[in-house]
Amino acid sequence: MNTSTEIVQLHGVSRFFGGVTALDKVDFSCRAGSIHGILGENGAGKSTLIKILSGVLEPSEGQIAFDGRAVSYRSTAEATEDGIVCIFQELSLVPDLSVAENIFINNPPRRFGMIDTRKQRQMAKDILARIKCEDVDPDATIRELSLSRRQMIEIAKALIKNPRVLILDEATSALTSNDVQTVYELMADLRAKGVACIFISHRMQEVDVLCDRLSVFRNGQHIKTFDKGALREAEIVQLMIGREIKAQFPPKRCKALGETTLSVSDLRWEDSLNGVDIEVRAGEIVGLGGLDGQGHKELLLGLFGAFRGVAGAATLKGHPFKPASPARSKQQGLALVPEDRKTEGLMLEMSIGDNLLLPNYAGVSTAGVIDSAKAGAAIKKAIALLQIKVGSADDPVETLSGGNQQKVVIAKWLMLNPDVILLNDPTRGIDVGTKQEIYLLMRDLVAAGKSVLFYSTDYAELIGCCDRVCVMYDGRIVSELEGDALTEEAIVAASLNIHKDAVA
Amino acid sequence: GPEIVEGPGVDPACFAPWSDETSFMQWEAREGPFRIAVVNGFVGNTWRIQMIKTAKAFAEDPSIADQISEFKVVSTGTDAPAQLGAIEDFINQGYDAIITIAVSPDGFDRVIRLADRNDVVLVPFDNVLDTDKVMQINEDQLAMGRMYSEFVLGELDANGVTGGKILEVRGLPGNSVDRDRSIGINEVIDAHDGDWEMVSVVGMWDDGSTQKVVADAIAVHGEFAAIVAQGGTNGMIQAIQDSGHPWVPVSGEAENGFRKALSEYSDDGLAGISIGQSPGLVAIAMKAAVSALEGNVMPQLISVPLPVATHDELEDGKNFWSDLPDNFFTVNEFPPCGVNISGPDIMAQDETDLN
Amino acid sequence: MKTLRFANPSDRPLLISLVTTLAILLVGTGYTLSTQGTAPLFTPSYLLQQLQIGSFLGICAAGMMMVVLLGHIDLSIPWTMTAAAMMATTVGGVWAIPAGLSVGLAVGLLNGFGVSVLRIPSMIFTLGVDSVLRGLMVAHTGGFAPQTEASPLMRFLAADTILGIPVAIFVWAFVSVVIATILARTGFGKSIYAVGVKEGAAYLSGIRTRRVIVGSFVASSLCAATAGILLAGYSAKAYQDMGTPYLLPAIAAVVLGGTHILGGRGRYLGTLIGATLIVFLNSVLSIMQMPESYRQIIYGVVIVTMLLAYGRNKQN
Amino acid sequence: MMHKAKAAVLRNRGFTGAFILFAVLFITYQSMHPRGFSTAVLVQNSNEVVALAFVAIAQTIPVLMGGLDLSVGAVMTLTNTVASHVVTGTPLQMLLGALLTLATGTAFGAMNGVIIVYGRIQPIIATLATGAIAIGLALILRPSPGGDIDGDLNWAATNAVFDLAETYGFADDGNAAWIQPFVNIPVPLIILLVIVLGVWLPFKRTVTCRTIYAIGSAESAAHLSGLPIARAKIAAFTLSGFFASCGGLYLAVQTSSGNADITQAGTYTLNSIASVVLGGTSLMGGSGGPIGSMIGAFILRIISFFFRILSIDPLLQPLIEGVVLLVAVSLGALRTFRVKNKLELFR
Ligand SMILES: Nc1ncnc2c1ncn2[C@@H]1O[C@H](COP(=O)(O)OP(=O)(O)OP(=O)(O)O)[C@@H](O)[C@H]1O
Ligand SMILES: Nc1ncnc2c1ncn2[C@@H]1O[C@H](COP(=O)(O)OP(=O)(O)OP(=O)(O)O)[C@@H](O)[C@H]1O
Ligand SMILES: [Mg+2]
Ligand SMILES: [Mg+2]
Repeated sequence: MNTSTEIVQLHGVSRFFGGVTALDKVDFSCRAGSIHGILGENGAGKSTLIKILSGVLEPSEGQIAFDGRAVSYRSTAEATEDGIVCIFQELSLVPDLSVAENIFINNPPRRFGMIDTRKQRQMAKDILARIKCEDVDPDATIRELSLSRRQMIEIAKALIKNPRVLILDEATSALTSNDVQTVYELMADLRAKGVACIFISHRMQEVDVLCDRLSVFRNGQHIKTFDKGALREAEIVQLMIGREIKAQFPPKRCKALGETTLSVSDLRWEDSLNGVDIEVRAGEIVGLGGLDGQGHKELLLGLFGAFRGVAGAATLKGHPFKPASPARSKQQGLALVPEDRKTEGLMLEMSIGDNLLLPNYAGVSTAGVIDSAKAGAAIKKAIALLQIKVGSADDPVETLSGGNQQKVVIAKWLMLNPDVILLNDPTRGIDVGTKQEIYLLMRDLVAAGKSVLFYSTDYAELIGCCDRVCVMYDGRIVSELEGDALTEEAIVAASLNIHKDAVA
Repeated sequence: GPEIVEGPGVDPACFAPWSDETSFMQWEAREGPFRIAVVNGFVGNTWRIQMIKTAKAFAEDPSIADQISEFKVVSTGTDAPAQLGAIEDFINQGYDAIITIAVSPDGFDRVIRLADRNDVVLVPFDNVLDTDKVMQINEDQLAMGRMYSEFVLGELDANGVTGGKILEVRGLPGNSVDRDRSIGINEVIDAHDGDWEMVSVVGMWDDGSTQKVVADAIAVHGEFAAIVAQGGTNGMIQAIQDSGHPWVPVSGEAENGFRKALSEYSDDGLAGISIGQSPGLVAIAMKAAVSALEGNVMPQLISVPLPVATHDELEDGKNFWSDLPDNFFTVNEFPPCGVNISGPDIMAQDETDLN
Repeated sequence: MKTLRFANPSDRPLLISLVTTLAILLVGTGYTLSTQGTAPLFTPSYLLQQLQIGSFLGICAAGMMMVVLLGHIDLSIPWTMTAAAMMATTVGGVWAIPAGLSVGLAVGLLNGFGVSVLRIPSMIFTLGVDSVLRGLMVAHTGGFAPQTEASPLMRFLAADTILGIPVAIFVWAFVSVVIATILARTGFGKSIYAVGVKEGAAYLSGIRTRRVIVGSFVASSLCAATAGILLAGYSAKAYQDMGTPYLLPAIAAVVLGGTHILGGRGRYLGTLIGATLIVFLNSVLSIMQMPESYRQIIYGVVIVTMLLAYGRNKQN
Repeated sequence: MMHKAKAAVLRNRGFTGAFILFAVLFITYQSMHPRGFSTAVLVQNSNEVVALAFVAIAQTIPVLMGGLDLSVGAVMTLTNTVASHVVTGTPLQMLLGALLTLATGTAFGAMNGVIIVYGRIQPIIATLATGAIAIGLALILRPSPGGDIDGDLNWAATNAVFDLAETYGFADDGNAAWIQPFVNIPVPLIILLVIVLGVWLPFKRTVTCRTIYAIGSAESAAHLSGLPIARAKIAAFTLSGFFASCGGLYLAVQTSSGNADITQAGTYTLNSIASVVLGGTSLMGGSGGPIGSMIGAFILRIISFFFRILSIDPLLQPLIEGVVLLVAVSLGALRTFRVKNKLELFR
C-alpha cells in the first residue's frame, strides 16, 4: 500500500547521558508517505530518538542516513535544511514574540535583506487559516494564547518549513478535539504528498486512528515495528511495558461515602469562573470534564489560593474556607498537583529528596533545624509509597523520566497527608503503566477517606476512574454524571453544552 | 568675558596671587545683588557636607548677604556631563556667578566659552582646572606635599635618623590633587641626603582604606622611619596604634581626629604636621566671585594660605576640639578674608541656630 | 578535563579558589623575598591580621550570598553599612550595636518588600534604596552633626584580640556558622534554594515565597550592618561612604566561591574561601605596590580565568 | 483598528508609561525654567543626556537577551580615553580617530560576547570582570585626565545646528534659507537619533535581533527553533560595546579630553540599568527596546534638573533624588497589585 522508500534510517544508534543509556543500539527506519507512530513508556527513549534525528542531540555512537546518504546533524538548522522538522515535547515558541514572528522565526520573508514585516503578517494569516486558527491575531504575543492555541502555532511553524519528515513529539497532548481533528486532516494531507510523519503520543486512540506503522520502544531499545492492525491493543501495551496489563482501571469501590469535605458555591473569578458549585465528599473521586479552557484549571488553582479576588463561598471539612494562598491551603489540608510538572511542580535541578521535602520542611525539623534522620525516613517512605524508580535520592530530579517526575510531585503532597487532593491532568504525557499506578493510588487515597478532585483531558480516564464527573462549560458546572449515566457520549454532549442549550 | 589687566588686584591679603607670574582679570562692574550658584560634584563625604554648610552659612553672613539675591547649591555626583550641564543651566538661567568643584581638571572648554559669552563669572576651587582662562581658588598642593616631607625629614634629622623606609599613602588615583601632592612629597625626599626607601600605597583619602593599607604595609615591611599620608589620616593613626608600631614622624590632613591624636600622643613621641584643604575655601570663592562682579581686579589664580599646624602648635578649642567628632575638618575660617565661620560652629550646631 | 574530575563537581570551584589563594600568597612571598629577603606572608600575625580585615568583607559576602541564591542581588550594601555604622555611633553606648542592627533590619525589610511584594527587580530596587540611604546620611550629617565615635564594645569586637586571635574573626566565624546552618540545615534555607531555582513552583509548593525573599534580604542587610558596625569599631569611628569599597568584592567573593549568579546553586564554604581569596589578593597587590591600572586588570583577569576554570553552564 | 491600537499600547505599556512620565516631567521643567523651551535650554539638556543615553542603549541590548552588561560604563570610559589620544589633527585624522575609537569599543564588546558564549560565563559576572580590565586599560592610557580634542569640534558638536554651520562655515554660516527650519535643533540630539535609529531600526529587522529577543524570552525555545544563538549573543555584546563607545566618543568631544574616572564609570553603569528599567524594558529580557531606554535616560536626568530651578536644601537633594528614583521605578509595580493570577507574578 505504500511507496516503501525508507527516507530516514538509523543504524546502531546509542545515546548515553552520563551513566544513563537513553538509547541502546537502535535500528530504526521510516518511510516517505507514511505516518509512523512511536510508542513507549516514559523514559523509553522516544524523545531522545527524535532529538537525535532532528539535530538537537548528537548520537554517542551509530549512523544516520537520510535519503540513503549518511548525515550527521550538528544543529536543528542543518536538519531543517534536509526537511526534517520537529515539533518538540517542550514547546519551542518564544513567549514574548508575536505569532507571526514565531511562525517565521528563522526564515522570515525579506526585502532588501531585511525582514518584511507586512508580508510576514500576511503569510502568517494564510497559514493560520490553513490550520483553522483564524481567531488568532498574528500580532498577538504567544504569552496571550492558551496552551492549545500555542500547540497549533507550533504546528504552523513546522508546516511553513515544507517538511519532508515531520516529527510530532506529543504535540497533540493539549489540543482540543476540534484542533486534533484539524491536525489529523493536515497529516493525512501531508502523507498524500509523500511526507513522512513520525508521531509520538501516549493516547492510544490517536495513534490507532492515525498511524500506518507503529514502533514500540522500551528501556532505550527498539522492540518491534509493525503495521497498524497487526497487533491488538493489549499486545501492544504488553510490548511497551514488558508485562501484561489486566484491567486498565482499578474497580470503583461502592463503599459508603463520608462527610462532605469540600463544598463550593457560586465561585467566581474574572471571566473564567462564573459561579461554580461543587461538592466533594470523603472517599470520593470527582472528575472534572469538558473542553479545554472552560475553567477547570482556574477552579483548581483558585481553590488552592493561587488567584486573587476569588469570590464565592466555600467550606472545608465543615469550616468556612477562603482560598488565600497555597501556603494557607496547604495548612488547611489541600494539595494541588499542578498542570506542568516541569515548571510548576518541580525544582528540576534540585535533588529528589529536596523536592519531596519541599512543602514539608516544618514536619521534619526540630526547632527550625532539619532533623536528618526524620528527613531521610520521610524521603524513603515517599519513594517506597509511590515506587519511584530512583538511583539515589540525592540525584537531581531532572534525571528522572517524566512518569517518575510526576510521581515525585504527587508524593511530596501525600507526605503532608492532605484531606483534599486537587489533580490537574496528572497523567498527561505519562505511560500506561505509570498511569495505572496513579489510578490505583487515587483509589487507595479515597479508600483511606480522602477526597480527590481530578481534572483530565482524557474522557476514558474520567469514566474509568471517577465516581462522579462534573462537566464544565464556560466557567460553570453544567452537568453532573454518575453511575450508568457516566458515558463518553454524555460527557461529550455536556461538554458542548448541547443539553443545556436545548432546555434554555 | 574678563579682560586681562595689570595687577595688583584688590584686597591682596585675601585674594593672594598664586605667584609672580599670575595674571590679573577684570570683569565689567555691575550692580548687585547677584545670583550665585555652587555646583558641587560628589556629595557623600564629610568634607563636602561641611563645604555645603559653610557655603549656605556664608551666604547669610552680614558681610556678603546683601550682595547675594539668590543662592543655590546643587550636587551632581561624579558625572562630568551632569556637572557641565548644571553649570550651563545656571548660565542659561542668567546667574551672575557659578562656583564649582570640578569633577575633572579638564573638559570645561565649552562652559568657559559660554560663561564668557554671557559674562558669567565661573570660579572653580579645590579641584581646579588645568587652564588659565578662569579665575580659580586653591591651596598650593605641591607646596603642601613639600611641607609634609620637609617636616618629617626635619624631625628625622633632629632624631639623628639617616635612613630607612618612608611610607607614602597616596590618594585617589588619577586625581590631580593626589598627583601634585605626591610630586611635592617625593621631590623633597629625593633631594634629601638621607638613605630613604620609599614605599607607596594607595589609601584613596579614605580612613578605612588607609587604615587597611597602612596595616598591611606595617605587617610586611616591619618598621617605617616616617609615614607621609595625604589623607585618611585618622585611619593611618589607627593602624599605627593597632599594630603597635612605634610613633614616628607623620604628616596628614586637617581632620579633627588626626589633630586630637597628635596632641594626645605628642608626649609619647608622636610628631606630626597637619595641613588641610579647607571646606572654607568655598566662602573665599564666593567672596571672590562677588568681588569680580563688582569690577575689581582679581588674580587669575588665587592662593589661599596653607593652614599648617604641627603637633607642638595644637591647642584644644582653638585649632582642634577634643570633644568633637574625628571626621570634621578643623580649618574652616580665614580671618584675612573675613571668613569667620569656624568648624565647630558649622558642624556642632543646627543650621537654624547659626543664622 | 579528566584530571580535574574529583568526587563532586560542586567541589571544583572550592578547590580551585583554595589553590588560587595559596598561589596568591606564594606570589606575594616571592615578591617580599626578592625585594627584602623576608617572608612575612606566612606568619600567623600577618594571616590573622588579614583575616581580621577580611572579616568585614566576609560578613558582607555571607549576606550577599543569601540574596544571590534567590537569583537576586543587593546593591544597597554600601550605604546599609554606612548607615548602620553611623547610626550606631550616633546613638552610642550600649545601644550602639542594637541601633546599627535595627538599621539593617529596616533596610532588609524595605528591600524585601520592594522585591517580593512590589516585584521590582532587586537590581534596581536596592540601587534606589542605596541612594535613599545615602541621601539620609548626608541629611543626617548635615543637619544633626552626629557623634561618630565607636562605642567600647564596637572597638572590642573589631579591634581587640582574645588569646591573640582578633575578636573580629570570631564574629566572622559566628556569622558563618549561622549562615551555613541556615542554608544547609533549615527549611528556610532550602526554601531559599527553591525560590532561586523557580519561584513559581516554590509558591505552588506552599512555600511562603514572600517571606523567604524578605528573610534573605533581611539577612543580607543584617550582615551588611554587622560589617558596618565592625568596620566602624575597627576604624574607631563611622564615616561617610565607608561601605562603597565592599560591594563589588562581595559579589565577586560569592561568585568566585561557586555560587551561581542566577540563584539556586552554591555552598557557603565557597563564599568563605572566595572572600579570603579577595582579601589576600588585595593585600598582595597592595604590598607589591601595584598601580591601580594593573590592579584592575589583574582583578578582571583573575575572575574570568577562575570562572573559565570552573567550567560552569556545562549543560545544553 | 482601535482594538488593535489598544492591544499594541497594552503590549508596550512599559514604554507608554515611560513616555508619559517623560512628557510630564519635561514639560513641567521647561515651563518652570526662566528660559524654558528655548534653544539654549534644549541644547543644554541634550548635551547632558547624550552620553548616558548611549550607555543606556548599550545596556539595553544585552538586557533584552536576559543578560546584564556591567562593563558599559567602563567601556565608555576606555573609549573616552582612547578618543582623547586619537581624535586630533586634521579633519581626516580626527575622523579616522573617531572610527578607531568606535572600533575599540566594538571590539571590546565582541570580546565580552566571545567570553560569554565560548567561556559559558554568566554575562553579569563576565562583564563585571572585563569592566575592571577596561578601566585598567583606561588608566594606563590616561593616568590623569587630559587630552586635547579640537575646540571647534567640541563647540560644533555641543550646540545647535546654527552654530555647527557657523563654526564650519557652510550654509552661509547658518543663514541660508534652506537650513532655517533646522537651525534650532541641538546637534547632540541629531547625533544621538541618527546613530541610534540608523543602527537599531535596520538591526531590528534581522533574524539576529529577533534571536536576541527570543533568547531573553525563552532561551531553550530559541535553541529548539534553530536560531543562531551564539551569533546573537556575540552581536548583542558587540553592539553594546559599539553604543558604549559612541557614549565615550561623545563624552570626549564634549569635554575635549579623556578621563579614566572609575567612579564615573560605575555611576554610568548603574544609571544605565536604571534608565533601561525606567524605559520599560524588562530586566528578565524579551521585551522592550533601546528607544525606551533613551527616554529612561532623559527621565533620570530630568529628575535632577529640578534642583536647579527649585529651591531645595542642598543636603536634602540626594535624599529626594533617591526617593524619586525609587518611586519612579515602583510606579510600574502598581500593575502587580492588579494581577489576579499570582502565578503571573513569577514569570
Ligand atoms: N539531558 C538528559 N540528561 C540525563 N538523562 C536524560 C536526559 N535526557 C533524557 N535523559 C534520560 O534518557 C531516558 C530517555 O528519555 P526520553 O526523554 O527520551 O524519554 P521519552 O521516551 O521521551 O519519555 P516521555 O514519554 O516521558 O517523554 C530517560 O531515562 C531520561 O531520564
Ligand atoms: N510571592 C509573592 N509575590 C508577590 N506577591 C505575592 C506573593 N504571594 C502573595 N502575593 C500577593 O500578596 C497578597 C497576599 O498573598 P497570599 O495570601 O498569597 O500571601 P500570605 O502569605 O497568605 O499572606 P496574607 O495572608 O497575610 O495576605 C496577594 O494579593 C498576593 O497576590
Ligand atoms: Mg518524551
Ligand atoms: Mg493570604
